Amino acid sequence: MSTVTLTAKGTHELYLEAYNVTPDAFAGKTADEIAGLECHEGNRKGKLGEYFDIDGNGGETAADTQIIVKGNCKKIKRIGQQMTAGEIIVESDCDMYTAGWMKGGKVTVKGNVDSFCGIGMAGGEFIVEGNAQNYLGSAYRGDWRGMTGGLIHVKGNAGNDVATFMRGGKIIIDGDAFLHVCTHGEGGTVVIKGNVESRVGGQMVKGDIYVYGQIKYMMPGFKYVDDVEAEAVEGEKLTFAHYIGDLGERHSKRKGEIIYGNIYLKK
Amino acid sequence: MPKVIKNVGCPYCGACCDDVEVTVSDDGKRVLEVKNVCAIGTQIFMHGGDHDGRIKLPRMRQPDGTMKDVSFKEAIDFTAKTLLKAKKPLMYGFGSTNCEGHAAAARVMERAGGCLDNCASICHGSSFLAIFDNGYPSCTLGEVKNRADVIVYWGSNPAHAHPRHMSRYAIFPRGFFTGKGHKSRTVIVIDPRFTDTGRVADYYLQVRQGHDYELFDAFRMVCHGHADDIPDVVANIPKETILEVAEVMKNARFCNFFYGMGLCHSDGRNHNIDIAISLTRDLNEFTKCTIMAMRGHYNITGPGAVWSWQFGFPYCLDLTKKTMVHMNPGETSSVDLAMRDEIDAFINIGTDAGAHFPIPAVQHLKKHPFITIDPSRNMASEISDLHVPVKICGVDDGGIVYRMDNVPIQYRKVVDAPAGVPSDEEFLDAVYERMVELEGEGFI
Amino acid sequence: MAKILLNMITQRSIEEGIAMEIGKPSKEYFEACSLVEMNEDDIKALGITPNTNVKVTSESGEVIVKAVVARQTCYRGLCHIRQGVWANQVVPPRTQSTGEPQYSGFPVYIEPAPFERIKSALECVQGAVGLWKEGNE
Amino acid sequence: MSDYIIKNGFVFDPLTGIKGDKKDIGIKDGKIVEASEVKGGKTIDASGKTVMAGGVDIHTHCVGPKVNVGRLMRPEDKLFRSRTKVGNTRVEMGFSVPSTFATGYAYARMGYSFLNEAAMPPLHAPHVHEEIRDTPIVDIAAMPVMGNNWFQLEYLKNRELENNAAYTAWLLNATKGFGIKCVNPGGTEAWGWGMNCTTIHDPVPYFDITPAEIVKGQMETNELLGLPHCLHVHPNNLGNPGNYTTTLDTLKLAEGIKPNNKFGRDVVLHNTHLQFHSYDGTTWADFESGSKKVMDYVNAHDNISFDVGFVTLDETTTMTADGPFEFHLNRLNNLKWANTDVELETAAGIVPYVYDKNIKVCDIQWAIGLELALLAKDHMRCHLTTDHPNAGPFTRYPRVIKWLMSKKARDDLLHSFKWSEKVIAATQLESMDRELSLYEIAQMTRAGPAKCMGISNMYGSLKEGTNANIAIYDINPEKMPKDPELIEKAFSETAYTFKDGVMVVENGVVIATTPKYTVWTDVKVKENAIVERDIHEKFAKYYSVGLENYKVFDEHMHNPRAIEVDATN
Repeated sequence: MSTVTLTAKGTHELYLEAYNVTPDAFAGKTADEIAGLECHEGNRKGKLGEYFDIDGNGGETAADTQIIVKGNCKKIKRIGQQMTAGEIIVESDCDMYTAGWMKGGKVTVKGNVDSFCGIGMAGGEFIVEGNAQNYLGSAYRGDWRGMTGGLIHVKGNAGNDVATFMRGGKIIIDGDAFLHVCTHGEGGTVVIKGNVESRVGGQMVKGDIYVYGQIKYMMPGFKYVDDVEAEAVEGEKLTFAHYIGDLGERHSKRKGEIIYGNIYLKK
Repeated sequence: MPKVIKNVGCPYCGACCDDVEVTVSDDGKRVLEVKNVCAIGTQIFMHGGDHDGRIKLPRMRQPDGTMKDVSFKEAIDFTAKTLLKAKKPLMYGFGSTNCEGHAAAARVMERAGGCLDNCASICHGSSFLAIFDNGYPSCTLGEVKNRADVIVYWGSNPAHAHPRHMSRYAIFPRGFFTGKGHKSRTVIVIDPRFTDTGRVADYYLQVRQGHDYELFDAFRMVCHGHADDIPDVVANIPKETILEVAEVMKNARFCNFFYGMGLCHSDGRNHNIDIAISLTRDLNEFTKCTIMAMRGHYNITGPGAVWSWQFGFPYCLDLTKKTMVHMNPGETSSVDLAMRDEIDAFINIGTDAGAHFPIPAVQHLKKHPFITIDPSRNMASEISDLHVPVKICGVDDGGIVYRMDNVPIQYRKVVDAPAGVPSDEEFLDAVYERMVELEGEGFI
Repeated sequence: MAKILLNMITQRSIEEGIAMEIGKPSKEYFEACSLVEMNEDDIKALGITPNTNVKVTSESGEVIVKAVVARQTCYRGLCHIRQGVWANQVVPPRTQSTGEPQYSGFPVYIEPAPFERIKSALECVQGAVGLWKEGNE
Repeated sequence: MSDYIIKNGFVFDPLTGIKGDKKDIGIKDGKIVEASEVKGGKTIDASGKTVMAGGVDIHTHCVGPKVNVGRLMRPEDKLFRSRTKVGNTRVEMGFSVPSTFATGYAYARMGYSFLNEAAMPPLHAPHVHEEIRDTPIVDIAAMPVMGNNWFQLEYLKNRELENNAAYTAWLLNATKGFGIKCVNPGGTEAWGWGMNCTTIHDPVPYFDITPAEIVKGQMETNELLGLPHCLHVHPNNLGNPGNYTTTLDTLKLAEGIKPNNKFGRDVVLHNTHLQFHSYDGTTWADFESGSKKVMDYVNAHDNISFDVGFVTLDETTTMTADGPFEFHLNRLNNLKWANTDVELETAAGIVPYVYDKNIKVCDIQWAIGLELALLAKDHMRCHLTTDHPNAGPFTRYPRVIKWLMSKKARDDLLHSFKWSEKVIAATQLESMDRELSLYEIAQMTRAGPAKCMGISNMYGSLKEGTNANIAIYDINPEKMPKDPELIEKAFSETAYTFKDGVMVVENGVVIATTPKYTVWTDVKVKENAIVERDIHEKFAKYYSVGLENYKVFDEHMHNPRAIEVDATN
């Protein structure tokens, strides 16, 4: 595994769109070549070298390329976008679309991330040690194919629209979430260890949501059926009140049985 | 002799009444009288043409804070240079601009490499997000007039926002299959306030503010055979009322939902509309059902149409790459761009961001060059570095506008603008030409 | 006199529409928009009579407006300032990443301010960006 | 404007009967001339290349309100799927429903010069004309939809053909439209109440007329007026297993009707996207091809024509004035659904659709399209379309040409399907050896459609005196490539495209634009007081816009080019 270390110089005045900061783009390139990769600050097309000090060469393939991003990345977007393999570690906060449309590999952000992170994710692992804003692991506007695979783990809180149009994969939020969890969900699993304000599972067709804390306003379309024991997160076997829904939404049948979305509320 | 001009479109709300009669003075410069128009529309016509209060020259802010008249040439040059200097300029507004103006603006901003947004961003933008996710089963207003026997106003208050909507299209008119007018229709109003629209309703439901989504879900449960599972009270509405109203909708011959800001502006935003669309779809299993956004300005539907055919997106366009366009409201929307300090120049056109943005957003925008293009003084013009007066579309300029149901209405010019005052299109085309002059070759 | 917590919304009204077209710096606009509409009982709870000035404070700002009984009735706990300059002094700019500020449904504290002056539209906006001077009207 | 001589190309021009001869073509003042007439013009070396007239698309949804809703409602159709702009053109956005700029440039790159927008809701005509203005390079005509119009339902029910003709002439003038289009005749009006007409004998609610009466009446009206194009029909019961019977019933309505026009048109009925109407079987489970049954009829009757509507196996956006069909489709795939019912006139629905090659039904649909074209005996009456964007985006025409010209290309794909055996059993494609020639492709893509639309004096031909719309493809008929992919490549990006004598594309890159025209049909009819009164009455009572604002204003038309028709006798 080769490591490329980027240190943000903080020379951008507006937001920097660093869509080429991925193991895929860095693979097979020297530090100098990486410095020549394109990025955008508003309508000014720039090169990564203008905005980052770059140390180390990329590995032969994406899978054996590791990228460590240092310095203040709070105003840098699109790190890890569409990556398929390898690893990125961001040591500060970073902005939108981090790990967006990710297919494989691993991204770790040690600070907070803004909105639309992990959007359209298909595989890999995305870890946020701080908080995430809105539309975590959601779908791009209009796309009915939201998160389809992979794991997102946010150690802090998340905002609204977690996992909209989710179809697969897993999202774990250690803290609270706000409105709209798994809206239009068609599969996958969301675990929220804190509280949620409301609209959990609205228009949900299929999928599982576990909430350890309180849901302030439950959707009318969810109906209590039974208590179950389940292991939402490995090694944490707990008892949950099991609700099915959204009874206002369409549901398909499998072997004569209607498949509902599920909310598991910790007892 | 004063001249009467008929079939004039009204430049106020999205109902786009096109039966206005305007009497203009002998010299064609002043409006003397208007007929078939609401109280608000009347005011607009009275402000057109050449009169004392009309601003006729651009005004540039001086170092001491005062405004000084400058030539249009200077204004064009300043605007072109501001755009070219900026890394990410934003042009926002377009509620009262014709479609020709929207197209001209698009050309300017594509060349400048900036963001382009319209008032839907803070108004019916939620509707666009819902349409992206769930579609839009709708119809034209004439269908409502001729067929609809159940009308639902949800989170909208036409008595105040679209004064002639109920009489022209929805409740009172006698259409082909609705010959008895009001008597052949059942009106349902759902709103947290008992509005003036609520007063004409057969059913008024005082929904708990911010909980429309849950109420929609309850109606959908009825459609999906789960009426029994509805809790006793949803969003302050008792279960019996929900069941009764759901039956009215299901047994309609033709049901239409008109919804407004009550859904767009409250918690969940687009999801409130998204689920309304789902309910509309569900009801089509029982009857015919359509839904329509009560669009605010007379041509706020226009930029959504023009930019969709030019770029594929109705609003919140990020053209900074110049080779492709990106859109994602929440990021590329004006208020978010402002609050996050993503942009470095602001042009306010045909709207008043100064009055209608939350004040912290205005404060952020004001950190950068700030230009207003608008016929009259407003809050944005009064904090601008440059204010460019233009013609009023629908009064002293014609052009195509799109009604709330996407029907194009061809507007007429009724009076002459003061000499030398350009239309939005003319001003923006001049800015484009100036940019080409400063930079070289234009688009083919 | 007391301080109460209400849920605020801001919407269009015909009075605001007419006044806006007359002009935002006009007296008509001032009279149409610089007021907060409330439930009668909430006004009583404030310990004031209708048409008394109040201070409205939200997470993002504060504004002085006149408290009136809503003709288009608000239920208890809900209040309304017509859309425009005064409402936007307190509307939170947070958008839930949709582009739309929180115009409807945000908490505000309302407290009587009978001796405070209601600012003009121009003073509100120009004041916020450091351009306000006496005589600007 | 420069003059040109295009030298040594292999020319295919069915309208003048040229079948791949080496011939020089001259361009002078924007028109095609005898090469010897060009003095001092630029020379284009077309040796080893194929020269055809500019392409003519008889049925595409390229501009207008429902196309635009398709663009608006699908941001994901742009995400990572748009072409990155080169040169100083406007940006090009979108895959299945491209922006106007993307549409014009892409058609020009494929060598097309004329498009027929297949469905214009009359009420939305100004919108259509605005989009025409913003679609560069290609000339466009638009057909107002008239299969569910209240005026016409009443006239045709009462068999008032003259009144119907007078109204039709008025409507073409009001909308600046080109010809008569019927979509799901009667069924779309029924959709106003959530219903449909699935056979040609289902009565239309309230109006008490049948689709058969509508189609027949409109055909007669068309010939009474002598319009350039024939009646253009999207029959009832689109997209359902077993619907080939409805199609045959519809086609039979043309029996005995003779063309009457001065534009060289031989047919009286054009069945659009026949692929969607050639389905056999009773359910999706036993769904199979009905192409042979339909083509046996079509081949035996020379007063009808059709375009195919090839399924291209892409993710696309379906859109049609067949409102009930789109609702039905949405119930099948559960994706987003847009609908617009247009007062007194029509409706439209839009649903995204994924033609997945791992789904048997999609593959059978793909095969049916190819079978229709391979079974056709006369390619002047069989036109290449994808019913853009319904069966696939128009940018896939080159791929369709590859399948039509290469058995290997279609067999390779056929055998790669997950359910290929089932697909083969339900279709005949595997047994078909026919490979179409470049001449037949020229018939399908320019000569045939131009003749059928009555515009062959202006488009679709290299006759002297016609507009210099020329496509030069990098393909050598004497050395046809072994690799079918090269056929697709050659038709995707021309070596050169000329539009009205201007070189607009060079080596697949748009290098210039040129004034483009809006083609419409200006019909003169005798004054008709009854129809005038009816128009005034319906506008006063039932329309939501005023009559004076409904008619397209002259200033909102872009470069009109009127085809004059005198029907006063």
